[in-house]
Order: sequence, then structure tokens, then C-alpha cells
Amino acid sequence: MSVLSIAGHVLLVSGGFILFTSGLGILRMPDVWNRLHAGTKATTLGSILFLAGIGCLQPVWIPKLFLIVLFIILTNPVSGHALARAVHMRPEEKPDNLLEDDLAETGYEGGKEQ
Amino acid sequence: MTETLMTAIVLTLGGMMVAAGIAVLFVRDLLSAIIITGFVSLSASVMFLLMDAPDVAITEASIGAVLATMIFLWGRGKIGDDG
Amino acid sequence: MIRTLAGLVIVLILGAVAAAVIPEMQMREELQGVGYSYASRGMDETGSSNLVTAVIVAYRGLDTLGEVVVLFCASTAVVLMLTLYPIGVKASEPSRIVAFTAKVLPAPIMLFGVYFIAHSHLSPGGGFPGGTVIASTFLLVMLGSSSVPDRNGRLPAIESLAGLSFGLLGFWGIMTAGQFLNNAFLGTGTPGSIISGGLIPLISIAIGAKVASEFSGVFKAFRNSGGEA
Amino acid sequence: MSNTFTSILFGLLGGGLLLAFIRLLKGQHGTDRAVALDTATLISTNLLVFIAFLEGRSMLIDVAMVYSVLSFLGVLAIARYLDGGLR
Amino acid sequence: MSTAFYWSIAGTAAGLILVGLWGVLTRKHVLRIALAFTVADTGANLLLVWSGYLPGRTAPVIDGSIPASEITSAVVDPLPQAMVLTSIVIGVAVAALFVVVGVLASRRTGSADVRRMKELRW
Repeated sequence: MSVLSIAGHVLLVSGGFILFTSGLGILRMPDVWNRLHAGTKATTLGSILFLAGIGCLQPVWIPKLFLIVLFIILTNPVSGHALARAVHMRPEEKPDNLLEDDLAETGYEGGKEQ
Repeated sequence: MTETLMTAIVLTLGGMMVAAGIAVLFVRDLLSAIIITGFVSLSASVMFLLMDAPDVAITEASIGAVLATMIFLWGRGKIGDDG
Repeated sequence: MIRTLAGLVIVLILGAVAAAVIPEMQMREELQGVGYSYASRGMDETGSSNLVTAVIVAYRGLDTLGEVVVLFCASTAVVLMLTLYPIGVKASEPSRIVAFTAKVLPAPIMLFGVYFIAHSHLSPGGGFPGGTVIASTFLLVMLGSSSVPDRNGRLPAIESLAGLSFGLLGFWGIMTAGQFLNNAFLGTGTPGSIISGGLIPLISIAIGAKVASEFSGVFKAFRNSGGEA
Repeated sequence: MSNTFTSILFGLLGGGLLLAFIRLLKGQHGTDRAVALDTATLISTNLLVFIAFLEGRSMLIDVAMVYSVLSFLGVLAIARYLDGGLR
Repeated sequence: MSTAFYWSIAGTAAGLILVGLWGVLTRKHVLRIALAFTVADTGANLLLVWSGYLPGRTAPVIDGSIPASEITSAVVDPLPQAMVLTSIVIGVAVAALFVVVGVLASRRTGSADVRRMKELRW
């Protein structure tokens, strides 16, 4: 086994493990804000590691894999941001120990849900 | 060996799809039903790729994920949950 | 409740019928009939590496033309009804990050769509998926702005031109080779290179433009119907 | 690529997908389900790439490319709807 | 070995069709019926693609990995895939028409309950 192959296997297993952890976090975390952490950050890291592992095992595919990674890096934080903003629309989800709420102070209010 | 794995993946996906199909009918909120329908379309796309139909998988992903979801969201915004 | 149970009984009866019928469809080992002839002759006759595109555009091109007409009727009905009976609620402003994304990302995504259309004879993809990908970029633009009605545009012109060019390309086949949508008269080229497949790339472009403009028209009608009230 | 390794990876990805799906069924509100859908689409993007890798044909990656882009659009549409920006 | 793989796909497709049909028969909200219709549509597409699937073969896109003399013994049936490709696009157009008609009808009757849309009966 070459160095590249070993690196690929390690990256694949770590990426798969992090993706599994994100699924576990989605299921087990207590409220929506915590689930957002698991659902957006962990999946981004896990996807990058997993696709890098595939790239180590199949070096010919690297351009397409790089495109996928680029799109995930560009798009996943945006969808996480939009989801967090949507969660902020629900006042009953506001945690008890909240010290500061900058978004509420800006006077932002989207449409209320019908 | 790979066949066994593929069978396991297909059984997992198929069970999830049928369970999601039943959940679409019985979930309270219409918005949740729309989201679950999007999940059915996306897993159908994985299933199409498993059946060696990449063209169909691309079409199902683009249409089921975006266009159908968007149309149903628009309709729910106009009607609401009542009735 | 009684409704649910009655429906369940009907569905269970149908399920029993399906369980009796579906195992009769034996698992095949070899291609047979039409599928065999498409697979064996498709690449030589049409010059397209992607056999699915060859079937859609060349062998079953007339059916695809009819299917595009059905799509045109459905989208026209949607747009017409929404124009006649506008129904609307106001929308909110997007956040700054979403607005910026809606400015930056449409161009690469549209490039994806163009890639799928232009490589329809080489790789998975084709006119229908490419067109929907392009239409979804308009959706992204719509998501990144508050809904302001916009009544003018050239979408109908693009739609009509695409449909017209589909028909004209078919009639070109009649004039030169005596067959509707015959695609071999342009020369099939070497399969696998970008200029190959005769008429297939051109017809894919027509289908892609038509699908993209139709779905964009539907989205635009959705957006415009939410302006007043 | 040994068989045990492949089955471990399939187990990790499929297990993550299954857990996210359980949250998709259980979630009390639409936002919970939207977050679960986001996670499920990203896990299945990786699953698509892995299936393409096992088949060994590079053109199957196109499916994963378009899937990653468009699932983002679907989740963004749902989030904007919950936000009130899409009426 | 591959028979389990093969028949489980058929079971999934049939299950989706039956579940969607059940929803169309029993639900009352217009959009819920449209959603059930979409689920049944997905199941029908799966069943069609499954009918052209041959186990152990590869996708019908020919590149360097398939020798040109062995095409007919290496690829799955391309015809059902082509049919399903157009069927999906038609399906979403029909769903859009369904939703718009439902929205307009519910505006007229003042509720989204299909039992009250008497104008659409014949």
C-alpha cells in the first residue's frame, strides 16, 4: 500500500465518522439551535474529508471532486444561516439563558407565519 | 459481497421512502409534509443511480428537490393549513 | 376514520393484485427487442455516446416534440390562470448574506446547466435536466430579492423560438434525408468528441431553452401574482 | 479497497442517513425537519460519490455535483419560506 | 445473490404507489392530495426504470471503459430510462397545474376541503 492509499483510507473513515456523528447529533441534540450546529458544521467538515479521501484513491477524479467541495463550502453555510434566521422567527424556541440577541435589536422581522 | 451491501442500502432506502410516504399522509403540519416529500424525491434519486440510470437521477434531483418543493410551498402560502 | 379504513381496504386489495402480478415479470438476463436494437445500433447510427439521449432526441424525437407541447400547455395554463386571477401576499426582505449569494451563485449554476445541455450526447444530462437547472437559477434570484412585480421580459420570445427551432430542425431532416428529425445527414462524427452526433446537440439546445423558459415563466407568474394586496 | 472497509463506510453513511431520517419523522416543528433534511441531503451526496467510486465510472459524479447544488436551493427555499420571504 | 437487490426495488416502488393511492383516496386537503399524487408518481417512475434494469450491468453511456463490440452485453435497457426522463418533467408540470387549480378552487369555496368543491364534480 502506498502512502496515498493509506491517507485515502484514513480520510474516508474520518469523514464517514464525522458524517455519522452529524446524523447522531441531529437526532440526539435537545433543541433546534444545537441541532443546527450538528447539521451544518459537522456535515461540511465530513464532506470535505470524505471527498478528499475519494480524491486520494482516484486521483483522476480530482477536478470534479474539487468542484463539489467548492460548492459545498460556498453553499452549506448560506443554507445554515438562512435556517438559523428562520428558526429565529419562532419566539417560543428562544433559550432561557440568552444574554444578548442582536438580530432582535436590529428590528428585523420577517413575515409571520400564516 | 458488494451485492449484499447494495441490498442492505436499497432496503434501508426503500424502507425510509415508504415510511416517509406514509408520514406525508399523517403528519399534522402541511409544511412538514412538503419537506418529507422532498426527502422522498431525493432518496428516489439515489435509488435511480443504484439502478444505473444517471440521466433519470439528475432529472429527479433537479425537479424533486427544487421545482416541486417550490410549487407546493407557493400553494401552501396561498391556502394555509386549514380545511 | 371510516374513510381511512375503506381506503386501506381498497389499497390492500390492489396490493395483493400487485404482489401477484409483479413476480410474473421475470428477471431478464439479456436485452431483448427494441432495447437490444437501440443498444447495438445506436452509437453507429446517431453518433451519440449517451444512448438515453439518442433514444429521446433521435429515435423517439417525435414523441419528445409532443411531450414538449404537453409541457407548453401545462405551463401556459398555469401562467394564464395566475394572470387572470391574481392572488397575493407581501414578502419580506432577504438577509444580506442570502442576497449576496443570490447575486454570485446564479452564474456558476447556470454554467452547470449549459454544461449538461452541451454535453448531452457525451455524459449524463441533456435538455430536460439542463433546462430545469437553468430555471432554478431564476428561482435563486427570486429567493434573494423581495417580491416586486416585473411585467416585461423576453421569456415568451425565447420559448416560441425554441419550439419553432425544434420543428424546423425536424423539417430540415425531411428535406435532406426524407425523414423527420433524421440526424445523420450532418455527419455523426467521432463518438466521444464534442462535435458529434449530428443534430443531437442542436435539438438538445432547443429542448433546454424551451424547458428553462417555461419553468422560469411559471416562477415569474408565481412571483407576479404576489404583488398587490 | 477491502470488503470490510467498504461495509464500514456504508454502515457509517447509511447509519447517519437513518438517524437524520428519524429526526425528519419525529421533529416537532417544520424547522427541525428542515435542518434534518439539510443533513440528509449532504450525507446522501457523499453516498452518491461513494457509489460512483464503487462503480468506477467518473461520469456518475455529475449526479453528485448537481445534487449538491440543487439540494442547497431546495433547503434555501424552505428556509426563506419559513422566514416569510416567499409568499 | 442479486435477486434480493432486484426485488426489493420493486417492493419499494409498489409500496410507494400504494401509499400514494391511499393518500389520494382518503385525504381531504387539496395540497395533501397533490403531495400523495407526487409520491405515487415517484413510485411509478421507479417501477418503470426497474423494468429495464438488468443486474450486473452498467449505465447506458458509452465511454472508454466499455469496448464497442460488447455494448449489448454491458449496458442496461436505455428505453425505459428515456421514457421516465420525460415522464418526470410532465409529472411536475401536472403537479403545478394541480396546485394552481386547487388554490383557485379553494379561493372560491373559502376552504381547502375537497368535499366542498362541488363545482369541480361532474
